[in-house]
Amino acid sequence: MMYYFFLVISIALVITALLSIYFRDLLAAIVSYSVFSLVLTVLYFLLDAPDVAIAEAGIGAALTTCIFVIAIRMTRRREE
Amino acid sequence: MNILQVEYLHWAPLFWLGIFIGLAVVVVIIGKLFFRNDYNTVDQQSLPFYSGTSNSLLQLITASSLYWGFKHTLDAYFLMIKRLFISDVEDFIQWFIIIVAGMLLILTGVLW
Amino acid sequence: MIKHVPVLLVAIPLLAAFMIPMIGMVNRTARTVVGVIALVMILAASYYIAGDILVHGRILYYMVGSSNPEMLTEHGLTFPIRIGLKIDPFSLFFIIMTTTLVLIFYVFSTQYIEENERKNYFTVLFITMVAGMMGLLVANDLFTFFVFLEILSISSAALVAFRTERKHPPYAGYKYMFVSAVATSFFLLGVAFLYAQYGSFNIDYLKEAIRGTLLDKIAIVLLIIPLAMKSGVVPMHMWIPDTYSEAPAPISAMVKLGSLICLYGLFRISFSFGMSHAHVSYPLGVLFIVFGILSMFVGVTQALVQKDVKRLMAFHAVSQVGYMLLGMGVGLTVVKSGDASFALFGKVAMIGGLLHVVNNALYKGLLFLTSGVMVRHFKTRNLDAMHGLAHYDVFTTVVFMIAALAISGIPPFNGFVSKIIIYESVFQYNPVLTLIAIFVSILTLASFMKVFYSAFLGMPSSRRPMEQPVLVKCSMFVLAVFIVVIGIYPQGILKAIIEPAVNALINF
Amino acid sequence: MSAIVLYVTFILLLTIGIIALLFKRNLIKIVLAFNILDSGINLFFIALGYRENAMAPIFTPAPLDSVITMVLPTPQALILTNIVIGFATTALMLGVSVLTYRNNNTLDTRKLRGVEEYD
Amino acid sequence: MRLLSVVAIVILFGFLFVGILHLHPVGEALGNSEVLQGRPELGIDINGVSTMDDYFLRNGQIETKSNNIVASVVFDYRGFDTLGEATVLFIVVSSISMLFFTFLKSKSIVSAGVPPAGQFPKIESRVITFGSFIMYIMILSFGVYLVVHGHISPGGGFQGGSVMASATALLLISFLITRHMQRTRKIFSFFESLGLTIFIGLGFAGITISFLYNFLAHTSTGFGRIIAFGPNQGYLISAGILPLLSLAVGIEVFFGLSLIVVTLFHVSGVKDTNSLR
Repeated sequence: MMYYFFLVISIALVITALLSIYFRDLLAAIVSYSVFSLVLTVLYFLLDAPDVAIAEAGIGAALTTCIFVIAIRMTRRREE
Repeated sequence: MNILQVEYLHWAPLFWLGIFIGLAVVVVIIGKLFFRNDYNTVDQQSLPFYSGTSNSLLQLITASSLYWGFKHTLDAYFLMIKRLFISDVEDFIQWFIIIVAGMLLILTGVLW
Repeated sequence: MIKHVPVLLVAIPLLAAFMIPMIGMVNRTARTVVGVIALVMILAASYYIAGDILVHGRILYYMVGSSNPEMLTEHGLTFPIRIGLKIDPFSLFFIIMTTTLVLIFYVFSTQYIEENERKNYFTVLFITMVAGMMGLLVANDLFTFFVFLEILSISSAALVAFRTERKHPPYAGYKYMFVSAVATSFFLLGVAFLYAQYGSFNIDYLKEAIRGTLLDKIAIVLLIIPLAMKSGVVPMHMWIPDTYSEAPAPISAMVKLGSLICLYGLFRISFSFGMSHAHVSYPLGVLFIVFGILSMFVGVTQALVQKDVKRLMAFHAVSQVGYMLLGMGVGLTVVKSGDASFALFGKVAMIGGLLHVVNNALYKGLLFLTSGVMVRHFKTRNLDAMHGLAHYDVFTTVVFMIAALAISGIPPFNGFVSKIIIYESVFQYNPVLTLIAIFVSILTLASFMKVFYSAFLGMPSSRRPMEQPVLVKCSMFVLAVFIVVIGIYPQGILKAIIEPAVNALINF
Repeated sequence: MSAIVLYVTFILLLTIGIIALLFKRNLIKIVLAFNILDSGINLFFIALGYRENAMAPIFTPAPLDSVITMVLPTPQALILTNIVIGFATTALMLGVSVLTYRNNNTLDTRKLRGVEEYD
Repeated sequence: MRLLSVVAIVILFGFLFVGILHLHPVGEALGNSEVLQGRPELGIDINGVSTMDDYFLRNGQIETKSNNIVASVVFDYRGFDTLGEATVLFIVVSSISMLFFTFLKSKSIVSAGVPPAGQFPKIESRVITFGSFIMYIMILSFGVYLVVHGHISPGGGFQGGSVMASATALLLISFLITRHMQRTRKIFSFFESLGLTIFIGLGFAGITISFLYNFLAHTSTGFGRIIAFGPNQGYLISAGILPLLSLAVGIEVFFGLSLIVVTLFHVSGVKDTNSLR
């Protein structure tokens, strides 16, 4: 039962990671990374690590995205 | 085990220091005795002799032209170094990965 | 109180660093003084334990948070459960070197870096960098090692980018952080592989437990190569000139010291995990020798053609690491061979390598400090534009001469001692290696002739001479005195500190 | 047993991170790749400490059975540390790359290529 | 060169793949998987304990009097790592302040936190301001709950601090904070240093026995009160110095992370006078 959960979530992880590398629009890449972090949070929760899940949700999904967006705002949005 | 017992000489730094100081004293004494004190520091005597040119710009050999012969001889080597290490950010991780892979191959004995 | 020294070495700088922002708001002099007090305290602590460890052969263990911190395992267990700290003669050697040099560099920076509100942050980062170094040196736990490696890396990276108003330093800081992040990530991966098998992070415990399986070998590679990268071994050295040359002079010296401490981690991990089996230690030693020869040769040939004085010195930093790797590598190669070759020359090679560490830290630090003075005087790093410093600044000239002769291995100074020990012992292993080492030494002398010729000799420049502040002169003078004293009387440091250190490393 | 998919995911994330570090030239994208690589290592640690049909190492919501199993607590503690360290690294790298952009007006590593040391 | 590095990646990939086949399978972690109950109270039991984690699971509750074993590992058994990790955060805050020093001292504020025209629209309606303020309070109280109950339920200093700091981002959206930037930074910086000083002070408080020694857990009243072992509800006042350390770390992490975000956000709206461009 858990195996299928892990499989689905792993596929989602790899896809979001690939997408966040693939997008040349940095904002899209970062939104994709945010989704990646959220999926990782769910995975941590399924792996019985609620402490890590809360930290990943707070830091990985929210704050990292936030500072990335600020950094992009100060530089430029697209890769050249 | 005396690790500084070198095969041909004994490492006695104070002895060597004494010799150095003695030599320096001898040089100073010889200089005082035999060289002129009224060495002219105003005119061209103080400037380096540079193949007869009077162009003051050429009196200083710049640092980048100091070992030009060495550089010129080893041009192929330096160009290879320059091509191998481009000093980019991706260059660092590239060499890191290559060394890790090579070490894995060597240390785990896959190669032999 | 002596039993608490291992943790105090880390905790005192951290406490000072945490208080400095609050103090700095009130009074800037008080902030500088607090930094000096913290550094002097750890210096005193390190000398305080030196006698006990070196003379009586005692090894200090400390389990942080345990009810009996000197007891390795609690409640009759066979494995440690808390974070272990440990000071044995090998780490004590590095601790004494670090605490001494760090105080000198700090004193240099108090008058070298201009005084404004930004210097509060500079001081904080400097002190945390010291705390990171101390944590690395006392850690007996792989994850603690990782955490303090991060502390060292992050504070160094920020300090490398200190002059943000100039063009290149931010990118240099980025490069430093990139290299550190790669290194620490892979280091953590290696830790994970060891934890997965043995369920512990304690280096002593892992050393006993390690079995030499495939996973162990992968883990050893993943632990060693990041540290080699952090200490700038060819072919992973190109970040060194890029970062060292952009940092302010005391920070260049500090970052150099940090990379020597990564070299400490490299030696400790390779000697504790690699020595359990001869089929690991022999190829590891050979690889050390190969990396050492490569570092020496590539570093020095690249240094010879530089025009930028700080890049030239940074390439020499790469080249000098090669000597240490050569000495230690010869020792590691023969340590498990079972015949008399280790007693004959292997141990001497290791002694030479370790002596070269402290010598290199001394004269390299002095060279970086003098380069700071030169750059400040000429307002450029280009050697072509420099000439005639000797006309004004006799003190800097003499000090630079001492350092340059020491790094080239000219007899009355300390570089000669360690180099001749390495030559003599490596010659018995393989004469070709000694020939290469001597050749590299000659090239080193040639490149420093170039610096001396172009920066100090020649026409006096039209720029007004600048008198150096007294603390700047003092710190440079103390370093020069150390160089001369170790050169004239090396037996003292060899017998008192380095031989116990090598013995501890072998029997570790 | 078949949950080895977690280890495979770790390797894939690691490889994606390394490939992005190698082939991406934007400074901010490199930081992003680092985050992915770090997440992979975190996932590996958590997967190392996982036990099937166990529960989180917290006694408060535990059932009152005679025998209960729990997952390992140490990897979770370490990963808490590593997540914050990763955030710190990210913040510093982003700060430095913003300054690099201000000074050089580009984020492309090819255009930022350093000093030519030999000519 | 490029080809060689690709080959190297493939080799590394292969080695890691072979390596994970040698590892224990997922879900069967090392050690003895049972946490026994109903054992005699107040005794450290090392029967059948073969690894460090076994010891923590079996005896962590007895030794630290905390129901959350992760919290007891983070703050007690591996408290030194936690100190180092809090230091990392402190360093980064100092670094960001140092790197953007010229920005922060700059008087020429383009617009306090509001981006230049054309990049993002200026959103400053009452709904957003008020709504995000309400959300801020709710998230903040959730974070405080996480920090305070760190030794009983999932949570602790880092988790609660990061949750609270993510609420700060909401304040940035509503522009509530950027109007008082200098004051905000000073207050945040002070509290961050305070949290760290409390942490290391608690560490020094036990130095007669050892650094970071859990001295309160060995009394029998107050924070060291004897709790029922095994599954139980737990008490808020228990677990020795763990709640205090958790509180200190919570303060430090909240203000540190907030300071990073706030500083970067502030900097993005400031025109640097020292710019080379």
